[in-house]
Amino acid sequence: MTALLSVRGLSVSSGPLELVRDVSFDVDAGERVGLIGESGSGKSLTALAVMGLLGEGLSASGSVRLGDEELLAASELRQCELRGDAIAMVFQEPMSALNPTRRIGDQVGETLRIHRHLSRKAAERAAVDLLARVEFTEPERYARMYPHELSGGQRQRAMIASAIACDPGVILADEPTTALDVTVQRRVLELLDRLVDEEGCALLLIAHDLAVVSEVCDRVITMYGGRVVESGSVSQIINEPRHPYTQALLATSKALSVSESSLGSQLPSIPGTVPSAGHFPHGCPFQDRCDRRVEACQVMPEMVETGRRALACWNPVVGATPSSGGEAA
Amino acid sequence: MSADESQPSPHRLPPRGEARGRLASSLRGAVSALLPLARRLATMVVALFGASVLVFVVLNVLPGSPAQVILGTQATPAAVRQLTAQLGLNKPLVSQYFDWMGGLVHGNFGISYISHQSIGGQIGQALTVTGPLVLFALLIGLIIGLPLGLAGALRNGRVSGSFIGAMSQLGMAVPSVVAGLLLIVVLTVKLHVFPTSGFPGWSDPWQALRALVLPSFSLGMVEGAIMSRYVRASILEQLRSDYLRTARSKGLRVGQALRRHGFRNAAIPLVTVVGLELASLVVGAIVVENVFSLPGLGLLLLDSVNNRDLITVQDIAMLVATTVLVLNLLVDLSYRLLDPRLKGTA
Amino acid sequence: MSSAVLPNAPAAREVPADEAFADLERRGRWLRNPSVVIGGGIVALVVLSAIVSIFWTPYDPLAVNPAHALAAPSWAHWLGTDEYGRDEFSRLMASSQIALFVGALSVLIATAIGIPAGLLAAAREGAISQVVLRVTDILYGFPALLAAVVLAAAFGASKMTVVLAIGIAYIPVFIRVTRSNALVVLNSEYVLAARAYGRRTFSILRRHVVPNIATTIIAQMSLLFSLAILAEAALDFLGLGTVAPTASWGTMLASSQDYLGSDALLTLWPSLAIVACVLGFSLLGDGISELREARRRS
Amino acid sequence: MSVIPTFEVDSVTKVYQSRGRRGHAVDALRDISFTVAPGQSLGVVGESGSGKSTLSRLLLALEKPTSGSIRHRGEVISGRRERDLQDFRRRVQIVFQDPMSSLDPRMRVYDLLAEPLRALHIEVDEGERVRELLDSVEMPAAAARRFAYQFSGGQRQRIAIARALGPSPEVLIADEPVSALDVSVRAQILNLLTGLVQDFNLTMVFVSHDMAVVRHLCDSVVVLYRGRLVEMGATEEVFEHPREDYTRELLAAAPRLRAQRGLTSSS
Repeated sequence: MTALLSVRGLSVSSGPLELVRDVSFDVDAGERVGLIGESGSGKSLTALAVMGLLGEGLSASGSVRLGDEELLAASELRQCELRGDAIAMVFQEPMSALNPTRRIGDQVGETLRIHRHLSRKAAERAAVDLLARVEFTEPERYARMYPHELSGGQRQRAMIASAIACDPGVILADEPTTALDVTVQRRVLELLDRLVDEEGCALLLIAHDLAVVSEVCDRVITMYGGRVVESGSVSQIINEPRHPYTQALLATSKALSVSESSLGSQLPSIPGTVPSAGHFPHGCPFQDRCDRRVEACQVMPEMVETGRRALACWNPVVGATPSSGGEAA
Repeated sequence: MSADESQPSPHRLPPRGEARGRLASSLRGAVSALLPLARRLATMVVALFGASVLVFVVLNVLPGSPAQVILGTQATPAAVRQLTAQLGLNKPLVSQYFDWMGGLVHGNFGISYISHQSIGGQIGQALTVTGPLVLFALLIGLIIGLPLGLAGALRNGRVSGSFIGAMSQLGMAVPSVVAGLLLIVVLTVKLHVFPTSGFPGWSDPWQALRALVLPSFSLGMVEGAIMSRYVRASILEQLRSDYLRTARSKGLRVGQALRRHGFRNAAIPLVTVVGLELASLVVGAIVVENVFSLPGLGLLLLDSVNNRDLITVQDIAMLVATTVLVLNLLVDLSYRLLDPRLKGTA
Repeated sequence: MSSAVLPNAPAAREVPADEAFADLERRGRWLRNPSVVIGGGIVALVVLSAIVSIFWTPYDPLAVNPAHALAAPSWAHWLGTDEYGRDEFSRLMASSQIALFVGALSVLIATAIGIPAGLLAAAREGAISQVVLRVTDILYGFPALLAAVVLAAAFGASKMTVVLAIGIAYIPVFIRVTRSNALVVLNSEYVLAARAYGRRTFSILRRHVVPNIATTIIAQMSLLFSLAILAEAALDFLGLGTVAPTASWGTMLASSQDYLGSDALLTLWPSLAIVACVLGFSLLGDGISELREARRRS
Repeated sequence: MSVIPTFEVDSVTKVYQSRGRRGHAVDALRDISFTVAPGQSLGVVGESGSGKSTLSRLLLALEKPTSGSIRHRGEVISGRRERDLQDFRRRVQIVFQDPMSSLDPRMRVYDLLAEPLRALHIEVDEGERVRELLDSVEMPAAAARRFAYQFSGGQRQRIAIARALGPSPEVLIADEPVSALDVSVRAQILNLLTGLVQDFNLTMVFVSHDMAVVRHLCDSVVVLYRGRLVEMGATEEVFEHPREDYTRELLAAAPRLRAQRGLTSSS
């Protein structure tokens, strides 16, 4: 099976600073992949590079293939034909990502006007249907509203409606629920989950929260310091993380849970600070904070793939289930 | 405080009386849409009143009577007293103020001490020159500023963009006096393309327009330079906005996205700029008319100052101040029309 | 004080980069900004020429010499002479005194009133703020030129009416700039924190608001300085400011009007001086704003 | 011996006369009552619009309730003049959510930490105290010479915590102190807070939207929804046996780690 979206050796740089380095991953048709990482890890830039929407001063190299088309080398015209049609994106801040001076219906139907050449009237009607699909109870009324008249969750649902308008093969969702309240986040995630199922499209969900990704996705890619450090199925990553960073993240995540009391105990934590974008150490980006560091870490470890699992570490965690915070205390 | 009201699930806290709430809120909506408008109008009336008091007080507190000025130093005290009474200048200042204001409100600008002509008529005559001058200058400013600013934004970070930036920076530093004099030197004195100065009147529209070309350019070029900087900043902001990126993620090319999503939003701050520019053009016309000896409001104002024709000065100052304040008001209101977020805000 | 709290987070002790180096880099950023360098250079030149002209000019800028009237540029008179045979270069130098005097004093008046009023309007909601804003509205009706005409009509033309007019016209600008920037600071969390440890409004204005809005205000001052010089030149040109025979760029322009056909250079010199000086101050102001923006983004 | 509560919040209502787009009054808090005992760690949980930030400002006496009263150690603090609050201000300190915006960008860390000492007229050797404070949050003394923006998010929050510790407070109000931080540094800061609360025997009011963090840090919890207190009780009790639907919904909504994809549809 060939991948629907295939990223190979993708790098994004701003002048001399490399913000994303040699990132490779695949997303199959209908597959849901989670991309996790912290601020500065390069996860959002990776998505923007795939969309061809990097901001001024940023440039991408490597290869991004959608089906059998190379996107990075494609003409701007061709990229525009694909954007919104074959590949769509949902952004983090639904307030600023929607145009404040245009009505919701107008913005939701726009994709159809661009790619299906619908008339204004027809796009308007289609937008109302789309709003109904993302669970607006009075779609006609909301279609006539402006973004500021909607709540955060409603805005994000409208964004999703616009993304699914042309039945894209892949949806990239960049922290779609980070700006939302917990209960609203749940609702938006459920909606996204259902729509992706119905549409049968692939999803690349970018998040900083491993739990969110584990609920929605089949597979997880972990990024740190502009690189992919580990990837695998959700169960592989949750049950046997092999990269020390993934493992530590997971340990914290498990210790901090709504369903288990840990009152007053020390949480397993990762020492040090997150390297800021572009200012990564030589070799493995995690070495400064890693308790499994060895001499070899000063050289960047190669990405080793075994089946659908990949890892870039000289001294990976082996066997056994991760201790849930054993080394704390 | 915007509560996230994404359709509360049924078990949430008790709903308020839905229907009653909606009726009340639509009523409130109507009131709250008009109230700020009324409030804004009221503040302008207050500002106009304040401005008129200011003008009146400054021009009437000085020692020495206008009658003395008019009649000259040789005049007998009796003659001065008589003229003072005739002009109504022996009344208390407050009633003089209300006489003046009352006249203005009814469109009666009074009679000049000096020329004994109706000031209203003189101002009307002058406006036939100043009005077109300001409009042409604005047009020139827009014609220069809009494309230059747009190009500057689209070429940002390239050499051509920096060049455009430098040119507008330079343009802003050239006062209209300098621009006017240099245009005269080059186009009139050396190349004889345009008439030097003066105004032939509108009886010959072609000659009248010719006489207005250089003044309009010297006034408009500077404003164009200023405008281009605002346009550039405004478009750049749009280009960097999240929603423009969203538009592009839907498959629009940069230019299309800018046209569909950027221009309207960019126009919002630009309306302010155009309004303020118009105000500064009205004031700038005072200078340019003097460079080119155009018989407009500026020349009339300056002549009145030199002749100590204070009523005329008072009238024109008030007229200009009113124009500026009304333009400010219009800018405010148009903001509200263009930006749906501001509907009904104070 | 125990430090046994966090056994597994020693690397938090690491501090980025070196002290002195960071300070140097901050200074270096100023010198790498072309607007600041060019603008600052021009401003320095103007200030220098104004200072020197107090003690020395090649010729007395007021000395009439009919024999050398309207002379072309030469070694004796670098920029030639005017219709009375006065040395153009000396007059340009002397004029820079007036430009700087008017610019500095009017900006001083505007800031001395505008900044405190703006701070007050920001710190005290309600009646005081309303009064300040209404006064601002009124003053907005009187741009510098109009204010100058009214004042000249009332008190006669002089350097001081120009200063006063420009100063008054810029008061509302400073009120608005100060108020809006101060409001941003006053609504920040660090001010909330300061209030939580007992700082009162006045200390907050002094310790937090003023330092944080200073750069913006200085940039605005530089920009308005350039506009003041523009206005001063226009007013002098109209005969509403500095009166002949005192040399100022505006009066030089006015008298050059009669020689546009024969001696265009008489128009050119003061024009160049005005443009350069205005450019200098506005570039400097722009540069300061740019640096502030850059710092805020980083 | 009867213990005087650290805070007694008695039927507090706060209404903002909003000048916003709808121009009507906004109920930020409605009829809230609870007490905080010395040594207690109270979690205040709610989503945006719940009024939790308003509550933290009221507890700090930075704003006055529209009706009702707040007592600290038996004395009413709401509506008191600033000069009468000196003692209160020494005893109650706050840490905000975003350590960048809660630290003045124009001040060096030394001044940031010394400011509360100066403002509250605390007689100490300033330099010595600053070093001590930095040490208690695991920061090197050299940090004093730098500006806040020269540090990472986690380090900045350490500085903000050090500032709050300056006056040796008895009560720490923490308003979402870890939600702006990266996942991998969040645990550091939570551990630091846990340690400090134990070491200095602090009473803590911890305002958060994150149920998991509240469960980890707090022994009792108050749940707010749109300005109303919907549930309160011991943390274990509330988390294990929530009585209100809204609390249940909040708990169900929190994302959970799963080895196999699947969202529980919140019924």
